[in-house]
Amino acid sequence: MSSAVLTDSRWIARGADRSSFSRFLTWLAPWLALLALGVYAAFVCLYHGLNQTNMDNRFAFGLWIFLDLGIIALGAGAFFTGFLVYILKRAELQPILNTAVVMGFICYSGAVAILMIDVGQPLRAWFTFWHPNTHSMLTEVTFCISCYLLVLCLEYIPILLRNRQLRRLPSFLVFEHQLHKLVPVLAGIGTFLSFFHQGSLGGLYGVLRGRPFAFRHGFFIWPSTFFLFILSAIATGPSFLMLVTASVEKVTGKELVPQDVFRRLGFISGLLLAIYVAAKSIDTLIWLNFTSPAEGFAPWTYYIHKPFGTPVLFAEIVLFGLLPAFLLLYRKSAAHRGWLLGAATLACIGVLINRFVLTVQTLALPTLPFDDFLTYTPSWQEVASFGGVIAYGVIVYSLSYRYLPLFSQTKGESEHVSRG
Amino acid sequence: MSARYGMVIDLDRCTGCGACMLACAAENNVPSLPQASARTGLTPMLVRKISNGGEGSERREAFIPILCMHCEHETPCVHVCPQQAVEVDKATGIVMQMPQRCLGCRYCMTACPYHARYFNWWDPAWPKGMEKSLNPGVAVRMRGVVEKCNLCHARLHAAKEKAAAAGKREIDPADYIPACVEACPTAAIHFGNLADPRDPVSQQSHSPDAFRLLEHLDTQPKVYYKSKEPWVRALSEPNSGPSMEAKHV
Amino acid sequence: MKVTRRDLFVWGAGAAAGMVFSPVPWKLLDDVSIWTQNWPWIPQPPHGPIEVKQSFCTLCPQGCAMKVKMAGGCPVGVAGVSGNPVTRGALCPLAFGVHQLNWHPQRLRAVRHKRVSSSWSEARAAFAKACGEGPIVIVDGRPGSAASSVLASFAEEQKGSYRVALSLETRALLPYEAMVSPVIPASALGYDLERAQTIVSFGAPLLDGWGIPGRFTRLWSERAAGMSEPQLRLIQIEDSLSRTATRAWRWVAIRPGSKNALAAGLARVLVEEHLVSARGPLSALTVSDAALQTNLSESAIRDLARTMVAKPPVLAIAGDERPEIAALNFILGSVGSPGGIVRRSKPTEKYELANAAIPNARAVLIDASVPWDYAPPTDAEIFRFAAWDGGSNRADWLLPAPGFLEEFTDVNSAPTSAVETYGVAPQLTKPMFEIHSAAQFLSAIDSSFTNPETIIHQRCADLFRERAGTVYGQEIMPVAELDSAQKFEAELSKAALWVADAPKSASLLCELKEWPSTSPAESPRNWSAAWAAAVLPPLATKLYRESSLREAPDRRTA
Amino acid sequence: MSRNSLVFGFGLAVALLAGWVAFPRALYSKRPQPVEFLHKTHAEKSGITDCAQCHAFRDDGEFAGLPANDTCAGCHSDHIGTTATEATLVDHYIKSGQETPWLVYSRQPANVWFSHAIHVRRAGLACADCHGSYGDSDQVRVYEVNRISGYSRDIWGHSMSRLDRAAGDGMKMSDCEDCHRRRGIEVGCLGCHQ
Amino acid sequence: MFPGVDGFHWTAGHIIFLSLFFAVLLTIVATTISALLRTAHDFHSHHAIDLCWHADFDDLPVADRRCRHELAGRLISRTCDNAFDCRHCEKYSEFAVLPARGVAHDLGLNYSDDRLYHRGHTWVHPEEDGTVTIGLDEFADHLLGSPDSYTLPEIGDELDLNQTAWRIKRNRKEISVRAPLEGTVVAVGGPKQGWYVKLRPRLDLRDPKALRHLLRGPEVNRWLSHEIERLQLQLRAPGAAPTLADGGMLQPDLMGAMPQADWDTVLADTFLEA
Repeated sequence: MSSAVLTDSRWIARGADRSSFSRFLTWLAPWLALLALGVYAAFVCLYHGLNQTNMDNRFAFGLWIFLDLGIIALGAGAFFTGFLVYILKRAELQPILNTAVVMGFICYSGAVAILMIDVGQPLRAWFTFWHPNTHSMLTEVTFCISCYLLVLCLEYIPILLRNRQLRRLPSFLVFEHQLHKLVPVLAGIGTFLSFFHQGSLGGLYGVLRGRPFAFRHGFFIWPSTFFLFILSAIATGPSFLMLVTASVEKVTGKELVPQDVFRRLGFISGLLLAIYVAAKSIDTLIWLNFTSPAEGFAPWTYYIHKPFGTPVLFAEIVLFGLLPAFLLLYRKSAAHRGWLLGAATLACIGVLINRFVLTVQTLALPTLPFDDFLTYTPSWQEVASFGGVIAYGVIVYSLSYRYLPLFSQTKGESEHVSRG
Repeated sequence: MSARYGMVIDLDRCTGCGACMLACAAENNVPSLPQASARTGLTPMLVRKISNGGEGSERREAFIPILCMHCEHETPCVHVCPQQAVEVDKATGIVMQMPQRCLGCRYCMTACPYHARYFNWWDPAWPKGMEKSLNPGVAVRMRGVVEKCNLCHARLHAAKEKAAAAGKREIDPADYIPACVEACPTAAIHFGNLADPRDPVSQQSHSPDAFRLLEHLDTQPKVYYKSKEPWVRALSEPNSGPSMEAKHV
Repeated sequence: MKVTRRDLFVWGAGAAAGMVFSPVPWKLLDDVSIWTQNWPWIPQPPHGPIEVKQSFCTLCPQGCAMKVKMAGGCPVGVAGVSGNPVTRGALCPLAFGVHQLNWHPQRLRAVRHKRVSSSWSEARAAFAKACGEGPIVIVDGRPGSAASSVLASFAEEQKGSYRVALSLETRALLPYEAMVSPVIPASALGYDLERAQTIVSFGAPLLDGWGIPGRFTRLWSERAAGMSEPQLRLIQIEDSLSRTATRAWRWVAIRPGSKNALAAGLARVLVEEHLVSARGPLSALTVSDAALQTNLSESAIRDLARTMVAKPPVLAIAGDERPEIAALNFILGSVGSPGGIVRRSKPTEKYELANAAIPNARAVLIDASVPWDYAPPTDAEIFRFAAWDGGSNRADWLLPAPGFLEEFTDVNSAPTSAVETYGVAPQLTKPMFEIHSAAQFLSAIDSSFTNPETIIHQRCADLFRERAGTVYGQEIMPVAELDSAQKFEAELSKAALWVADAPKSASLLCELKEWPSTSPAESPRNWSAAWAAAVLPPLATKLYRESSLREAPDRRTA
Repeated sequence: MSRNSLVFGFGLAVALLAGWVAFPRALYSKRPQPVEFLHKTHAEKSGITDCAQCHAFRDDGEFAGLPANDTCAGCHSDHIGTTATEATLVDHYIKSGQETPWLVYSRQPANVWFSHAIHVRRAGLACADCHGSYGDSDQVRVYEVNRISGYSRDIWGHSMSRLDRAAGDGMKMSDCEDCHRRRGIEVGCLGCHQ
Repeated sequence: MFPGVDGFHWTAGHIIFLSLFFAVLLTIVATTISALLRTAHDFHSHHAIDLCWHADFDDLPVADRRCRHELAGRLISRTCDNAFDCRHCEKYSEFAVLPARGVAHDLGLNYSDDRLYHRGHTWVHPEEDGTVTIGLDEFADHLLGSPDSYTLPEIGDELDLNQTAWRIKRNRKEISVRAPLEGTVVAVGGPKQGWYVKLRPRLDLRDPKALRHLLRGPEVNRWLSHEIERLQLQLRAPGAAPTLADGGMLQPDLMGAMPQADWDTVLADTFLEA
């Protein structure tokens, strides 16, 4: 009898093959521990203030901003898949749509949570809405991210309401049905919002006239990094989605989506990555030869500081840009799952390097002639609170995978037919 | 007529004594927290040592006070603040930081090329009773906000009130002198209205010895420096610092 | 009617909708953000009417004039007094934080006997007992003040000795005592910086608060700073690029410990090349010996000597007690001439120095004006007055003395001053604890002593009687034009400064019998160590820590 | 469905009632003034008609705010009448030399800089324009303090919604701004904050 | 944010930015409100019940969605695409004319020809007074044994087709039994009289279509044998060959006999729970 009590099978969708509850708890336990540590670290930072971090007046942005930018870039798979499925009607990507939404929700809610710890006065953060400075890229980011998080919540609700127990409440099920019908509208709004905030995150640094390493000219009010960020985000978003799905397949030992979905994602990622690498190279050349000299700087002096030398530039553009683009597009490597996933990993690392360079390296470099090159090591509070966000992501994803219909068309669950 | 308050700092006269730093901190109720270090401290006025990079008797050193430059053009911090906690005061040209509005995102700190902005990493605190020695004209900032030099605006307020009490519209320039200017024992810091061509400070700013830091960024700082020594004047050029090359090449 | 789960749900939805249209979320949002602007644990500045008063800083012997902003009876800000002819509106950096010193955590609040709390009556009893048992020594840091005369006469009464701990600047003048006649104590000598055209500093931290902060820095900034051909040439001879060396017209980098050799070498060049008219005994050291020791070339020394005398008057200043430099000044003819070493006031008695051995003393009483790091060379019982506990030094009795502006006292000429000055520092703040100055303590033991207030009153009357000098207050008034002694004293009580007329003749009779053979080892000391207060203002500690401008003084970093 | 509407409406009503009636009472705590001072009585008995006779400017143009006990002591150096509040004033404050700790309805936080000299002497505003008319009040107004922000209720004003507030009710930043906007005065943040 | 609030400026950038923001926000809010209103409308028009059933039906395994005509042997294989709603099935008449080829064989369960069966394991018995009696079938009885509790509807309650008619608890598991017919409850039978519910149907039973969605005759047998087959698969020990505890016959009170089995799945499949 007791074994019957300790089960969650009532909550698991009919016919879905899930591991036993105790095994699931064993899987969750370390992540819950990490989450608890993260929550404690966040509490410490909120209670005592940001002196708990190793950030300082020069390194005013640290690990958190870099990782925020990173996970928001990787979370771009959500809006981009929605855009492909609902706006461009690429129905073949339908099987990963739900998982894309959940990933997006995790990335954005995690990023917003970190931002709330990262600002010195979270209780006053709403001032941005009441007294917005429309010239600031950060205002645009704040507005778009909050709206988009709202959209992601709304997109997540239909998936959530499909839970076996929740759907038993008729009002939930009907609401889910009606909301689901309106999801294309949300996907459209999401695309619009994401386009702007992904760009504005790039613009955040591109507009910094005072940081010649990051400063870029651009189009109208948008520096070139605005467009590069959008491109790199939509190029790596599908790759990250692919990686997450493949990891879930590996962990669960099931084939969750058809192989051709992977190939399709790989192709899209590769194509966009190729365009991005080309654009990034042109941008770098323009910056090296025109933008920076016009500001009076010899750009190569930025690369004299170890460890942020030219190898980082090479890695960002060639090793983690051009190479994965080639691997994703070249028919023979793209046909091989291992190569495909390897290339996707490289692409994701590439976008992280890009975000790292634009945040951490920009701040580390001196601007005044008598400045020093500075480095900074995050404190355990910073690392732990971010670890907490990772754990939060894994837990939310695990719960979603276990209790919600994330992958509706799968071979292992072939009896299950999606209603499309 | 609106004023454009600015400074000309004669680096040849600066002995690096630090009186300006202390006077500034005292005037603006900056806490002297024992936890703070050089990287997390609060020094709205910070004197830094510069050198020509020479060795032995070839070595030359000078001191340069760094404060908010009150950039006039495309003020980097003003444009980035998401909630208008920074503004350029129209009447005075002072770049104003409003700690009560600030949410502590620190974007302005990354935007400022002069590193003249400081974050309150800690709650301000003084030994018991010492709060009685705080300057009543300046509100103590709370932790989690950015602050910087506001050109001792409490003194501007006092001057305004004095003028109003006397029924005058314009303040007497002698009533508004920032604490660092007043404290400098060698009178190296000159403060005045750059918009007034008769103001000696305005005239000095056009001297061939005058320069501004990172002038090529075109932020048009209202803090000018002045030196007869060419190696000091070379600071106005980017990537010029011999110290930088000496250290890192 | 049964309440179902659905009802709760619908009720909640209705309540949520209602909340949106009620002030609750919006007002809370607003109030919570206002709360963050007024966190109750953030200290609030004092309320109350603001007044600006004047006084003198008594934390070191320089006695700089300062304007003190007061709010609600507390000092809340300090600034220089531009009308003061000595400081000319300048102060040392530490001064800008002194108004916070009275609340320093290391403030002495009660009498302590061997680190244990005690009381004034016990301290008085212990000192009275010591007076009865043997000779006592009283050490003073600011000789010549009204309080000093109480200390000196008490020591005399008790058959003890009165000694002084002189400032570095005054100690640098000690070698001249032996050179001039009639004997003039070092504390009556000064430097006529204003008229010097060339100043050769042997490691003296001239731009670092040396002498009266402000006096030399103002002079330098007006006549030397940034000028390719300055009116005042400052030549700094020092082994390292100190702050003064950085800003000097010429920095002569020499090997550490070779200042005496360079002085001897320079003297030789001056005499041999007939660059000076004076003749005097020379050191046995040849120019090439000096070159070898200083690591300068022989021609560099000769050049330096020629440069020195190119623009007279020339004044050599030593950073510490250094007879060789005095000898060099003698060779240069700078002793007793305008722009050189001058007599400031009438010859007075020579003081016994505090660093001489103190044998057979029963007790040593150290006044609060003595720098904290002075440790008497004795094992007698030590009664130490101090406003702040500096930590490491031995004291059997720690007696809380008045802190910043808590005492009515007088201020004499600063150590390097070329003219005699007198000022009265009014008490601006009420003491927060039971504190007594050493003079008050002694008066309480033996009430026959005149208290310092009466002495100050007496001095004012004496000065007025001479009808000489000028009073620098709100306006500048020659004493001769003042109506009464009361008016004179009233002006001084508002922290006006009396300045004596410049001595008519600066010349001194002096003689150098032989080139001094040795001099004490260099004592590299931080300028702030000359300060009498045992602790630094918290803001100065902040400056030390948060800027790379100054290295923290070793013992004062707390 | 109608049951649902009823339940929903009930929830709505409870929330609205709680928000508009109970919440303000819970948010503000009431504090008594140390002494019951009546403007009207003082105006009538002493013939004072001008606020500035007690609420004066100092010589340097700074507004002195509430009069110090010295002013009260002019008449109240000893008991006038037998009321309890009179006893408190005279015995507790005037004779002991301790200033009466008045609760100031219009006290602004430390970060606000407000110059009475500029507003009264230069711009010619009347006291009542901002403070309402106190001179003829014949009872002591309750001082209400916001439990969260610590502000006097006068800052927000007595209207919770602030939509129907009377002139002189409310001293929030937006009230200052409204007045400045009406008069075409632009001061920026620096104008009012310290 | 709004005109009059500090920081608002009548500049083009401001107007564009805020208009876009409010447009986005309005769209999001409008979408949510629209979904809420449509939900309310669905409930108002009784459309919600259909929607729920359709959603549940769509999530049924394919094996559970066999067309009755396949069960009757008229067709080789057909999956129902009309949510078992034979009353509105366009193909019904097309297939119903074909002869039934189902084989009736005894499954050891008491299924009578005068009752009609719903796939949620309930039976319907039309009474002469125009009411119908509905109850739980033998298969379900065998599974549940003696339940811990029954929650029957109250007299006067309206039941809707395929919605929960009554709830049963057994071993802490709650089972919702789907109503085989819409109507008003006129009587209920307790434990003494056997558990049943008597309905006055909403539709006129004289209309031949009124009960057309219920299984009858040979269909019942094929349907049941599929059900038993599925049960065999579900109750077998992992790795063992399909078998029933008593060699083919359903044992009474299977839930009591095999407490460790995956009853969530079994019950869900049996009572057409999604």
